[in-house]
Amino acid sequence: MKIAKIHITLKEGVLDPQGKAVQGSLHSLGFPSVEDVRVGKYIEIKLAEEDNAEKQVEDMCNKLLANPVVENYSYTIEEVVTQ
Amino acid sequence: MKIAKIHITLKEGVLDPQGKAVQGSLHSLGFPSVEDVRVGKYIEIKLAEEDNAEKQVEDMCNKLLANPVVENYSYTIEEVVTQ
Amino acid sequence: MLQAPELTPEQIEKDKVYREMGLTDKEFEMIKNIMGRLPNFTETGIFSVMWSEHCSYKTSRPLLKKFPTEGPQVVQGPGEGAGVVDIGDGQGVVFKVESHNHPSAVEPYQGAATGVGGIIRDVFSMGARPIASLNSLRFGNLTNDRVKYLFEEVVHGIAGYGNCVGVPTVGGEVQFDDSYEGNPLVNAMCVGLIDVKDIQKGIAAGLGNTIMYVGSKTGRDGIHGATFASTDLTEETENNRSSVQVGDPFMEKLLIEACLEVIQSDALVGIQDMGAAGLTSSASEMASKAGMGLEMNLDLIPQREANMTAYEMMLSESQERMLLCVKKGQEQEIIDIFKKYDLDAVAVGTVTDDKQFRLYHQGEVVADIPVDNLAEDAPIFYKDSKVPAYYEEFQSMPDYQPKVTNYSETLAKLLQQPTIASKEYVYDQYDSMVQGNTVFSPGSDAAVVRIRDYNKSIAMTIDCNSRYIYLDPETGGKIAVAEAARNIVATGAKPLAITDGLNFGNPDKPENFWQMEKSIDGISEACLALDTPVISGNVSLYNETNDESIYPTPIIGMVGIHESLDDITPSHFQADGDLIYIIGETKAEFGGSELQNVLEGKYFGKAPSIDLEVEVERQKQLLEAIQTGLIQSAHDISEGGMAVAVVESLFSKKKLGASIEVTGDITSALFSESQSRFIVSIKEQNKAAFESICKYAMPLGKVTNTENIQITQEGKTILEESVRELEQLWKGAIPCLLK
Amino acid sequence: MKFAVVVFPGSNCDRDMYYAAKDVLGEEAELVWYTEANLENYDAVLIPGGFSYGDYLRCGAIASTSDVVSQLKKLAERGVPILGVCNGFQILLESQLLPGAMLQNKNLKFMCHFENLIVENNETIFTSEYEKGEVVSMPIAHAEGNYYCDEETLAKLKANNQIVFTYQNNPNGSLANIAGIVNEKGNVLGMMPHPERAAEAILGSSDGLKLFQSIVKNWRESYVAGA
Ligand SMILES: Nc1ncnc2c1ncn2[C@@H]1O[C@H](COP(=O)(O)OP(=O)(O)O)[C@@H](O)[C@H]1O
Ligand SMILES: [Mg+2]
Repeated sequence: MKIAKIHITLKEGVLDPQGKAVQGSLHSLGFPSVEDVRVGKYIEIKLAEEDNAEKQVEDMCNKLLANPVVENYSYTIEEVVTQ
Repeated sequence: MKIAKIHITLKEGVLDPQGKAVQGSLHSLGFPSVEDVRVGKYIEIKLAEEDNAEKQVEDMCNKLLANPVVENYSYTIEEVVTQ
Repeated sequence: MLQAPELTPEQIEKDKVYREMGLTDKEFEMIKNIMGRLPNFTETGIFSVMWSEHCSYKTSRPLLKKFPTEGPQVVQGPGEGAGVVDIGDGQGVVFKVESHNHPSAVEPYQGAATGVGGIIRDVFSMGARPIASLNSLRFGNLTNDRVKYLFEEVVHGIAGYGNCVGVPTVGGEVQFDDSYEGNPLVNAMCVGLIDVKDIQKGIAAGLGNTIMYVGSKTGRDGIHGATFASTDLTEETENNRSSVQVGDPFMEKLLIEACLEVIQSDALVGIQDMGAAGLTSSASEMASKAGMGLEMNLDLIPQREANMTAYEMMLSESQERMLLCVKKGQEQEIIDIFKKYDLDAVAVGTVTDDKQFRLYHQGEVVADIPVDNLAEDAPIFYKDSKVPAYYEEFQSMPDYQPKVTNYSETLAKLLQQPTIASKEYVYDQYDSMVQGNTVFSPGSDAAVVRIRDYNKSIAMTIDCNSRYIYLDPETGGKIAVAEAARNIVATGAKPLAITDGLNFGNPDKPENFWQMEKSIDGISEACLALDTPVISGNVSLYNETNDESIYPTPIIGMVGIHESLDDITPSHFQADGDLIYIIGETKAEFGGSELQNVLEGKYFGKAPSIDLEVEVERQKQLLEAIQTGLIQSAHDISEGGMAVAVVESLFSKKKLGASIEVTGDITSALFSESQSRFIVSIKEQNKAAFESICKYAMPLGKVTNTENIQITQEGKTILEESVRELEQLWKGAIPCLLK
Repeated sequence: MKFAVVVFPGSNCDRDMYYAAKDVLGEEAELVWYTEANLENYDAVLIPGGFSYGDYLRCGAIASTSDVVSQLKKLAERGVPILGVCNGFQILLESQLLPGAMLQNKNLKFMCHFENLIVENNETIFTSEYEKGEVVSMPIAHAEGNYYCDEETLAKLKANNQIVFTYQNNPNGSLANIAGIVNEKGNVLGMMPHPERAAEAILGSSDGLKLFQSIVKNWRESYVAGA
């Protein structure tokens, strides 16, 4: 089995209202050193089949997981040793 | 400057309706090998001050970023070389 | 968490493990007698949840008997998923309230969300389309971060679930008081519309018929939630994180549509949602109600997690699940309907005629319990009741006389009290208009939703002034019902029936039990007087933190009907030159008032008095005047008194003002909370006709086009303020406290 | 005229849209389940609001991968009027039938209330019954209606007069106050405010009615009169 770990982040230049809000809250909670916050998604996908995992994950990101208008994605694929 | 990369994931056993919907959609898009999908958050925080970053990020996660009732968190902190 | 390895029956008895599950020694003895042997671990768990207060009402049942539950309008009284009242044309309105207090204290977003989901399931499992939601919320004062967090997340959770599931959230109430600081209240009410011929029952009838399971898979969510809801919140339960369930409103939306299609199939015998105590309560209640037994093979239950035990499956409170009884041989029809919505309907058991509740797991019988004893024979407790010392002290106090010197400043302060201030922060987050029938959204005295294709609409409200109930539970109970009815009548509707959400502290304390007893007496009396029987309800006890009880909070949800859309009456003044009247006389009544809170920081003394006969008469007269077409606007007078009610009538887009002339003691005239009063406005030409119907109406002033409120006595101005400025204070108060 | 209202799992303004077309407007309308849709037999397609697939992942994203979207693309090319409201707009964006994307409202909250809109372009088949610059009142009800696109796209939208409605008091942070846009061809309109909730005075406004009336009128003129 494999596990794909996918990071989806807002493109630079796209305003991140949630990141802004989190930054504001962190400041008022007493973390003045926070300079910027960006909130993205982290998706873990377990894949049964072993072949071609990279191509598949790439396709999934393009077809569904990320919106190319506002988001970038990156991923790693790890082998999972079944106990 | 430092950058904290924080992963927030649902605890095991906690229902992830979002992950389930994404999984269903990936199946109908022709990715039958997808066995499980879990959707979490990925937060990047830029920190100005250098000291004590670890303690600070740990505090941020506990106080705001993660909901300990249903979520786990993990993070790495990287040094950023300013160009 | 109680976890495997499972203990033997002997160990359970010897180590009194049943106590950890919430059973008393005496109850365990009863169970042994019923079974004729020692119950095993799974059976003990099943009894513990079915006999919890939440499912069995063992403490409150003797009191609930006092409620009037009958009337020609009642189609279905208490006993099913929700009650039903007749609204003519073969249609009924289905409604019920339910609490989710303890889950919301632990995880406010999911606690509130799943509360909304649960009550919606109660309504559509009756066969009704859910058409409106309301909620009643209580928090501590918005001064500490935890309370702010709870408030924000509860509202967010209600919005998150209700908006997605497509049921408009049309009304509700929020109040703040220190007594709720550690134990917020989250009560959700759902209203549905049904053709009376389609009403479904939660029964498993017909020997050999099939039991089917639909909806989300079962996980280890909220195991022992029902028991948890029946104990005090302590540090320990705070850490008992596994009691939190996560809601999936998308799944619920699919279930609504599929179930409403399924009820049209003659293959369906009975249907019930899996609420508190999940599979256990739904399956055993369905069998017991039908006078039958039931067998299930737990291996067939759709499971989300590996290696679940029978105990875990039976006690899981995973959300968005339904149990159906289907005619043998017609299962495929049901499967096909659910298939369209991507839902699996799975056969998991059969109806038997031996009145046993029998469960198989991995080839073995894991539970075998006489089902009637389980579902109906929970012990009843008659708790001790004692008049609290504070009550006697309050009753013996001289009447509280507030000293007000600056009327403008006092009015401004009152408008900024969180209990009075605009709740726009809350209801702007709710989709109040989906389904396209909302005539009055939140912000009105009662919400109004029209019934498509007919010249009628329904009004609904949820209300409870717990301070009055604290001061005097019987009077306060009457006021709660009367005030709900006033809200309904003010919109031009005739009150039909109520649902009640009884939120109290630990009933083992005789003073708490007395509060329950007396408030139920008051509610019952008012329901009789107003002809609004109780058709459903919910009980939530043990609302305490660190031994401190909440204020007694029996919430009243009421529904009424407009016999014509023309009767729908706004609460805001409508036009320059209209005459303003006050209906009902004002006395110097300040016990439990918002003014008392502003001046003294606490509540004490006597609650305002109420005469139910007078109340009924005034409501009837106002309704008649509305139905005759004489009323431009009507608004009931509640917290903050007349002055607050008048300015609230001005907070609209209409850009109007008012000039008001008061007589007698100014403080009373402006701020007293005397009961059974309304502010109405009429066109000048209707003066005589109006006065001849509304006998208790007295002229109060005029609507103006100045956007000012001016109050005078014998021509002398005692208060003059800009309506816009007051509105800003009123609107800004809660957002400001949250900053 | 015959309208299709496409229903996805989780759509929840489908009936509202259907009633607006059928009862208020008095035209033919049918609810069409997304897997059973053959949209060839309809004169216009309405994609209602709601939470298709629970709004999970991104609003409209999962719905935009369904087969019915390829039909929509063909109809769009053929010039059939397609109206997406709220979640319907989000689905059109995710399907790239319209340019841009939705971000969360700037206050991060769902908001539901009436807003004033300005009719920026009354020369579309959806807005011909309005005056240019007319201020109309319609409800919004969304958590992600903060319209975003890159500068180049915005310039194009402006140059082609594709911005149809703007907010008078921008409630959600939308770029250029955008509340609704059309495709280049002018036959696909996406908008966050709900005209179907503003089609009868008893619901607080009937300003949305003209939008539906425009569709019918233009359809009659081009097809019925022309035939
Ligand atoms: N306070 C009450 N007043 C009247 N009826 C009540 C009250 N509490 C519960 N009931 C009725 O008892 C029945 C069982 O309620 P409950 O156990 O809360 O339902 P559910 O099993 O659906 O959660 C319902 O018909 C409900 O209306
Ligand atoms: Mg129920």
